[in-house]
Amino acid sequence: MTLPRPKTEDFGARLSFDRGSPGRRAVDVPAWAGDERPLPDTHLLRDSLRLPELSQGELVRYYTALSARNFGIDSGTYPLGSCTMKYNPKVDDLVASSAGFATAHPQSPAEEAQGTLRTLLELRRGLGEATGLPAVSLAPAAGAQGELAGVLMITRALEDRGELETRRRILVPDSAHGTNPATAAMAGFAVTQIPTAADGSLDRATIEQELDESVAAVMVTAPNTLGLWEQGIEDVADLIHGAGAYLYGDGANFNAIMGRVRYGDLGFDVVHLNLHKSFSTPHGGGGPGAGPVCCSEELAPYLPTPVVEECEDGLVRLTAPERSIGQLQQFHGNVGVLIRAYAYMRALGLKGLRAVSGQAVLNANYLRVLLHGHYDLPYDRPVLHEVVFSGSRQRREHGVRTYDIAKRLIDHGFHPPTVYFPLIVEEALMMEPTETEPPEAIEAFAAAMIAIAEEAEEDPEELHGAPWTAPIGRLDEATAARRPVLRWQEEGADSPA
Amino acid sequence: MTLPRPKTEDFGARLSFDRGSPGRRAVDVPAWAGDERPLPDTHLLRDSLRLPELSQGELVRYYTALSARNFGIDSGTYPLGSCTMKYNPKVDDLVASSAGFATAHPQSPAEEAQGTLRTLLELRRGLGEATGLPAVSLAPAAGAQGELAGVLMITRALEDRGELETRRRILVPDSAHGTNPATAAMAGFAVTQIPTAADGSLDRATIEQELDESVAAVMVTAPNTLGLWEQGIEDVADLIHGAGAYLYGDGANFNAIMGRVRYGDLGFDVVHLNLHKSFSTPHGGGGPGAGPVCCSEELAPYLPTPVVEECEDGLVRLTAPERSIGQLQQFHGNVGVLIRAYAYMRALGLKGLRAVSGQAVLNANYLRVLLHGHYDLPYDRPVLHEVVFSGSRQRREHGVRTYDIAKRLIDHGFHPPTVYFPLIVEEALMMEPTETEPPEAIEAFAAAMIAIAEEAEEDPEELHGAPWTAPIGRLDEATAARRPVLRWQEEGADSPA
Amino acid sequence: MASPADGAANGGAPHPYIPATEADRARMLERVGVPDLDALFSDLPAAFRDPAIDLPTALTEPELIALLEERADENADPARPNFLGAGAYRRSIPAIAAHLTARSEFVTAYTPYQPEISQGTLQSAFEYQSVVCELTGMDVSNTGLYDVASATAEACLLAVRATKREAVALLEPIHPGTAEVVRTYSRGAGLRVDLVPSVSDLTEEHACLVVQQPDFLGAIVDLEPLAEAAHASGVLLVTVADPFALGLLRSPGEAGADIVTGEGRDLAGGPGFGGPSLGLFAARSPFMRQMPGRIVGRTQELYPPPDGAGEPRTGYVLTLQAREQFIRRERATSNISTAQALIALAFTITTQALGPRGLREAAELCYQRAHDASARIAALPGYETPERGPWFQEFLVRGPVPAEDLAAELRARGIGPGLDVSARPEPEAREALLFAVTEATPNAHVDALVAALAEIGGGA
Amino acid sequence: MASPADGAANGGAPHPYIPATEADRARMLERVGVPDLDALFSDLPAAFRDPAIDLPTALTEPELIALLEERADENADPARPNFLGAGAYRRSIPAIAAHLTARSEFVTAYTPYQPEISQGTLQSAFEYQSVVCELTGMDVSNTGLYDVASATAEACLLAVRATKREAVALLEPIHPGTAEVVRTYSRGAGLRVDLVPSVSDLTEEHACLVVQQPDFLGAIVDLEPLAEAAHASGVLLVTVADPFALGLLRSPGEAGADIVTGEGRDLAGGPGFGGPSLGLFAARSPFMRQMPGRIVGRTQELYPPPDGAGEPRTGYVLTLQAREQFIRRERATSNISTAQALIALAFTITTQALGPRGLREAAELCYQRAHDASARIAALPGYETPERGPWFQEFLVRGPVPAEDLAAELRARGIGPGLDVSARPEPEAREALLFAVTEATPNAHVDALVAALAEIGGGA
Ligand SMILES: Cc1ncc(COP(=O)(O)O)c(C=O)c1O
Ligand SMILES: Cc1ncc(COP(=O)(O)O)c(C=O)c1O
Repeated sequence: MTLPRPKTEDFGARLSFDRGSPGRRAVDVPAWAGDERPLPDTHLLRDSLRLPELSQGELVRYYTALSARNFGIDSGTYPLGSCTMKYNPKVDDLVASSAGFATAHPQSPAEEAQGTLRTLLELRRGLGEATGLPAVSLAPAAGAQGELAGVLMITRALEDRGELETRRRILVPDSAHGTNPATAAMAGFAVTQIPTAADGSLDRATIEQELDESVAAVMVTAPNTLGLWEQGIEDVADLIHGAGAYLYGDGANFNAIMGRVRYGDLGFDVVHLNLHKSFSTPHGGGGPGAGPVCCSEELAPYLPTPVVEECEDGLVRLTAPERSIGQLQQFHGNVGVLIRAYAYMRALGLKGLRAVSGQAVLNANYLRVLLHGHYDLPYDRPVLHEVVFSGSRQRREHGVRTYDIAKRLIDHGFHPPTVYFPLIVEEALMMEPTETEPPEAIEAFAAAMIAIAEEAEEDPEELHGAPWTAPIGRLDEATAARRPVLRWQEEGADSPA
Repeated sequence: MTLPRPKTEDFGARLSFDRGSPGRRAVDVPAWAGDERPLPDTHLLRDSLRLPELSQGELVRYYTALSARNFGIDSGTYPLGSCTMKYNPKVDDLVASSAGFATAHPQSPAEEAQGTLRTLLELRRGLGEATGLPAVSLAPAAGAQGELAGVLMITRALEDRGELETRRRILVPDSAHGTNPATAAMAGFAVTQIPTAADGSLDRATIEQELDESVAAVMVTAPNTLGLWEQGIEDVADLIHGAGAYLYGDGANFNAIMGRVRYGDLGFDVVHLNLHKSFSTPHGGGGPGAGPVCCSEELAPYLPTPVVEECEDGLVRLTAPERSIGQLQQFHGNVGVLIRAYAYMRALGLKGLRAVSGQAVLNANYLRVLLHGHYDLPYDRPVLHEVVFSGSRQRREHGVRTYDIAKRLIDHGFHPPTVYFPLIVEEALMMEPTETEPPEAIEAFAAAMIAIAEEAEEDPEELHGAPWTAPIGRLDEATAARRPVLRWQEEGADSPA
Repeated sequence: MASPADGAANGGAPHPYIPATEADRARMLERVGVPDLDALFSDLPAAFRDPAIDLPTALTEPELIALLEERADENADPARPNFLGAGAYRRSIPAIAAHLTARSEFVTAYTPYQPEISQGTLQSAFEYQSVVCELTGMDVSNTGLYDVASATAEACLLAVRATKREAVALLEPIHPGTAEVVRTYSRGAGLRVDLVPSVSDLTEEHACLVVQQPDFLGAIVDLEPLAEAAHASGVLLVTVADPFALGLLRSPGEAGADIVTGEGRDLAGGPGFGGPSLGLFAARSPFMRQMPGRIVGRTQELYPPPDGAGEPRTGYVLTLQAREQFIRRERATSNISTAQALIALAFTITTQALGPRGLREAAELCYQRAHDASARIAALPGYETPERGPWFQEFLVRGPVPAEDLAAELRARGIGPGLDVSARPEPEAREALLFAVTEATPNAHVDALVAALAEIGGGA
Repeated sequence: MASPADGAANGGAPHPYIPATEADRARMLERVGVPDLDALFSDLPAAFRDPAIDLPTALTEPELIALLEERADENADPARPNFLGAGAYRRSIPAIAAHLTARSEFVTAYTPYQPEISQGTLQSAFEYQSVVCELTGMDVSNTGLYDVASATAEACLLAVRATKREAVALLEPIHPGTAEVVRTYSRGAGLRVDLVPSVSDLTEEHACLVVQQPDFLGAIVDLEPLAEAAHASGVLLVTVADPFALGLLRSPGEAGADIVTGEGRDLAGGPGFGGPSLGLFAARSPFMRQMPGRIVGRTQELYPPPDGAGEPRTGYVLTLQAREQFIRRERATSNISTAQALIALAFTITTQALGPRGLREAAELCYQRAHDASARIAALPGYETPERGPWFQEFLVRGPVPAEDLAAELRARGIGPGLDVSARPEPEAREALLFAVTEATPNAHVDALVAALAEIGGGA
């Protein structure tokens, strides 16, 4: 006994530009009560501007409806591997948004921003302690910019050593995040790919073989994107240093080892962290993040500007290291994110940070054993923060791809894990439950994965159409790229860009 | 090509009490670092407390999920008649929540709360101007409390006139909101119901007939719950006064006439307003509201305490009127709501308030003409802020009740109108679009209503099962009342209260 | 640029809150068949139409923000030490309470008349009822009334209905605001309100005895003997309890109370000059159908979900509505309609975030901090902190100068003193100020207070 | 009561952010088959395990709030007049921007890798791209980069790729921070960065000419002749435009720019000591597949909705990903991954709330307020406001005392002076401070500034 669902609006077809009506407005602008000065000559002025015209209530409804078409951590389990999607404490947003922080002008003299500066100083010190790399710049806006900073610091160190002309290669494992090779290239280096050994670790033999006077650095993700620790990395570090190169650490997965081992102690020269991962600042649908870069004393003079320092007069100031690679942004980085990260660090303390890594790793292993046998596990061994399964069996035996599995998970109420990454695992399903998921949620997620494995056996064809219960069905990504429509166009003028 | 929707959780069956696990917690409490003093004797102390134990992330997810199971104004058109559901400006929430307002202690000396007090004073003055009843107390927490205040003021005035013993009746039209007779009874009066005339107005003849020395007051909703103005109310006021009684105005529908006519000018003695309706403060799912009471100079000495006054020394103070009925609350009313209402009044000004009533009335009439012919219109004439249709034809001809129509509207994406009220209209559908709905939304709502009228003709049986697309299906209200379960019980102990 | 609100009224741009443009309006008027807006108001009496009304002109949003920021700054500095309590206490509210309560699906909803799309409000209200029952030891809670005082007045009216007696007794010391409101509400019903110093003043004329816990001067009341004495005369015991203190104190229900009221505001948000407030109201089950206010009940779907995927699911609805004004009209148990739902939601989230251990710990911290402050003050030469038995968070301070002067001296030093209770009859209150120190009072504020008192004492 | 974080680490209560209890953990460890948490870390080198780390102990939420409130108070009073601009301007942000941006579905989502449950982020980003294209006059926008300076550096790298030239020219006066960042980013690529005082310094070695609009000293630049001169040498024109000023000024696209960058932070929220920021980046369509950053495209469902109720619906996806690091790796157009999505959302809502007329009106109000302030200052004896042509919101002030002293005198009077630009080469900047006055500068602040300058002038 069901009437058809009334034909629903094609919500996505109508942008805010297509709503409202000419003349409506969502806010008013105060009138100018003083004398009117003449405007500049009209050839300098705009004569038209097309923007939506909606009343305030309409605009609020539109974006509220859009938010309801989004899945966030507060909506449910979001086990994207490598992305470390965990609960974002609301108090961090609260403290960061107080007027004293929010209105501080970036050009303020240090005296007028001691509250912000001292907070940044203590964050800097905490990160230096936690990584064992005491020299830190908080300037990078995200992990990739942190990487760029680190590689440019190596560039500059080599320049000072007179070896920049000769050391033109950076070794990067094939399991590395895409930002690693992209950064190396952006910094002007040639990238040599290092294969992953059968046990999921760096292929030591290839490294030894490749390490020569043309190598500037080795970039290693630690733990790596398989959720595994590079065993013996401290010896590799010696090798690398012996060859006159630097060891760069991608510390985006620092959450796995916080409080348990320190990059500096193991011989890493420079590392970036992703505070929007390990330190739980919100992702915001793609930023803002923060990617501080931490390094040894040797590389400290090259750190990006600014570095926060406590001066002899007791004031905290922003300073430019002696041989700094320079600024990365017009001002001082994503300060609001840094304040949140500081709040997170203070809410946890050392024991808390150790509890984070402990529980994150236990959760990943718990998921590993729950799914064991249901999906292929190419590197079948205990993991750290994440575990990478493969949908190869499902693909081979039932023609069900990882893509289908991911989409079907949506019907089960979960955000899918990262798929098809790392590239070295076929049909990869890379899962990171993080420490903020309760065991019940991990069990429910595993149950959904197992149910899908059964559906793949019983109704393989059917899975290709998933999801059915999302705000929208499976989307045509190929056409989007082939005939790109990248902006609103007036009705009728909807031609590709 | 669709797999069954995975069996979804029976979300409502699991309260926060049933989630989490013993020992989890969502916030920590600071430790006490000083000396520990002994606690009071244990017979004064609690030995157990059952509350949910969830981590912070779990609790956030639970209430976020609950919010997604709610429809608010920001979700779409919400045309509840008499309830005046309109866009709630976000800026009002912002200004009311600033620390200076939020932390003011209610026992503060006036000197320390001038910001709040001056705001309340200006609101009081504005409401006095707008209603033409200059004496105002902002104390009542909602409309019903405003009514109680008003009737008690009349009580006290009669007492002073020595007529309280004799004047024991209040006349209330049968179209009145339930709070009117309930209030009259709570204040100790007998209620005499006045029927509504065929044109939807007060039956003047009955009033004249009933008006005698036993009558304390007549309570009139103006405009009334049919969305109609009581024509000639100013003459009725004379009659009432002539009989020694008072005219109480239920001003909950003031939004229809703001800026166009004033209660005081027409002879109303006392009126309450619903700021959470006319002045667009949020409803919050059932409050907080604010129901200021405005009265003539004659009744001013009886106003509830406190009244905000500007004193000769320039300070604004809370005062107790001479013959006040007393306090209605421990402190001074829902101040946070009053600040929002003040912000709303200032954002609109007189012209804006006139624009509100003008557009609200146009919107109601627009809806009236759009639905004309599709549903019965018992009082077929131009209306003010709302229009009351009837589903009688659908019931008679197709067995489809207003209840079914309301539930089916949910499938169309709208909140249903008020149903089965006013009681004098059979199968009533009482609709108030308010001025913040754009014409397109009114058209879409009318189209949905018309589509349902067609469904009622074609598939009447089917409508009884609606809604199908809501977070939950039609609920069994009868069993809920017969076997009340009113609180969480430990698993297994789920017996009725 | 025209002043913003001119628009909608005079044909210019519409106000941001009102979407219809002049063109929209023209189209609509034509469809309605009237020439202009004025025509729609023709039922209003012509002689009184469009009066002159003196209201300030409209402000744009930035102007409004600036004005109200200025106003907020005219209140006392929020960071200043302040020891006022006496019915409103500073609490640590978890950040998630404000975050979740601000979700617009909660904020912008009406009373949940359509349960299928109001489960958020309804299920939260059921959570609230459950929390209130656990805290108070009662069987049934409504979804909340306006504030503690009006809730207590409603409790008296219920007791009167239930016992058919016509007087109520309030045990001193009780908050004067509560007593006042009971008087106001009793005015209509023609009840007698007796403020009694002792339970021995109860008679069989009294419908109920109202006892505040902790009492107005801060003392913890041993409720059980009071309940016994009241019940012995057929009098109901109404307890007005601070729900925060109930994290530590025995539940009134266990001690024998019949009805419990309380103020929820402090656990929901800031004092806000007193409101929005939240009146807790819970009772034993025999009074269920006599309760005022909304009550939410649990039920099931009438039909299984349409996809055939299972059994009827659980949902929540407003229930026992036959008590309420919109059905029962003049025979309703109360006239209340709109109450304080959003504040109840914040209250629920705070108590649930604290959880059973957190609420206890917070109450103990409050107790410890207050007792420590009191001891430090008592140790100052010239000061006493007269006690009336065990107490929770409020204490009396008598200093070397009269209460009024002590208060003035503290104010002159930038400290908000406790309430002046020197006019009260209790001997301990003579020349005393009533100070509140809670779990949320910063240590530095207590230090400042002690230092200021010492200084005042030294100069005396 | 144990310190909160002890719990999870030592067997007591878990931390509020970590749900698993000791019992949960025991059950999980057993299933995993290891005796304790430490066993899970056995791959880490034993010699370096569990080092001493010196971090402050954990704070509970109320302690954390208190600490950070105290810190915030150590910054300058937010209400103090402040005339710093130079890259960060105070704006009136509509209240709805913060309200909507705070919706946790937006805040707590990742980069939208799964479009079916990320339409909120994706469709908003498409709105953003559309707004940026309209404002800048460009064909294609990405979803935003880190900030204006890094976006400008990316623009230079794009120009270098597109023209295969190895030098870039920045036209003075340009923000020194922007110039610095272009240098940093050029370091790796080995590019030459020339700061040029005039367009006549362009050569055929230059990939692009970067021009700031308005320029660093506030002047409005006539872009068209610059575009013509640049194009004549095969040089691309990159314009670094203030998107707010574009409410009034001709779009760079119309004037001939090839790439436009800009800073979006000021229209998204407060200055926040500089960040989070938002780098606008838009270009003409030939550069589409050379752009850095994420781009969102419109598409359709592959299948019609399952209820058979209609045609495939419209949705949004990340597209043109073949440019990006996670596919193209070392051949990507940039290494950028996480950017500033939430800030872009706030920017979009602000610009759309203002709408076409509001943005124009706000820019005009800004212009009028700034020009009025400048005229009032110029009228003071001893003061000049040297102009370099038409200008928007920033002006130079030269006073009766050296710039440094003028700044110090203003600070002593509780006023934040404009930036000291006296060391710059432009003659107008000699001994001058650069003041910003915007639509959001309160009148009272301007009055206070004028009074203070008069006082300083009188004393000189
Ligand atoms: C291992 C790893 N490295 C680097 C990055 C790049 O960080 P970001 O996205 O903050 O630029 C990420 C995440 O995207 C990552 O997971
Ligand atoms: C006409 C009318 N009168 C009185 C009331 C009672 O107001 P409140 O709900 O604020 O108590 C209402 C609304 O519920 C109403 O619509």
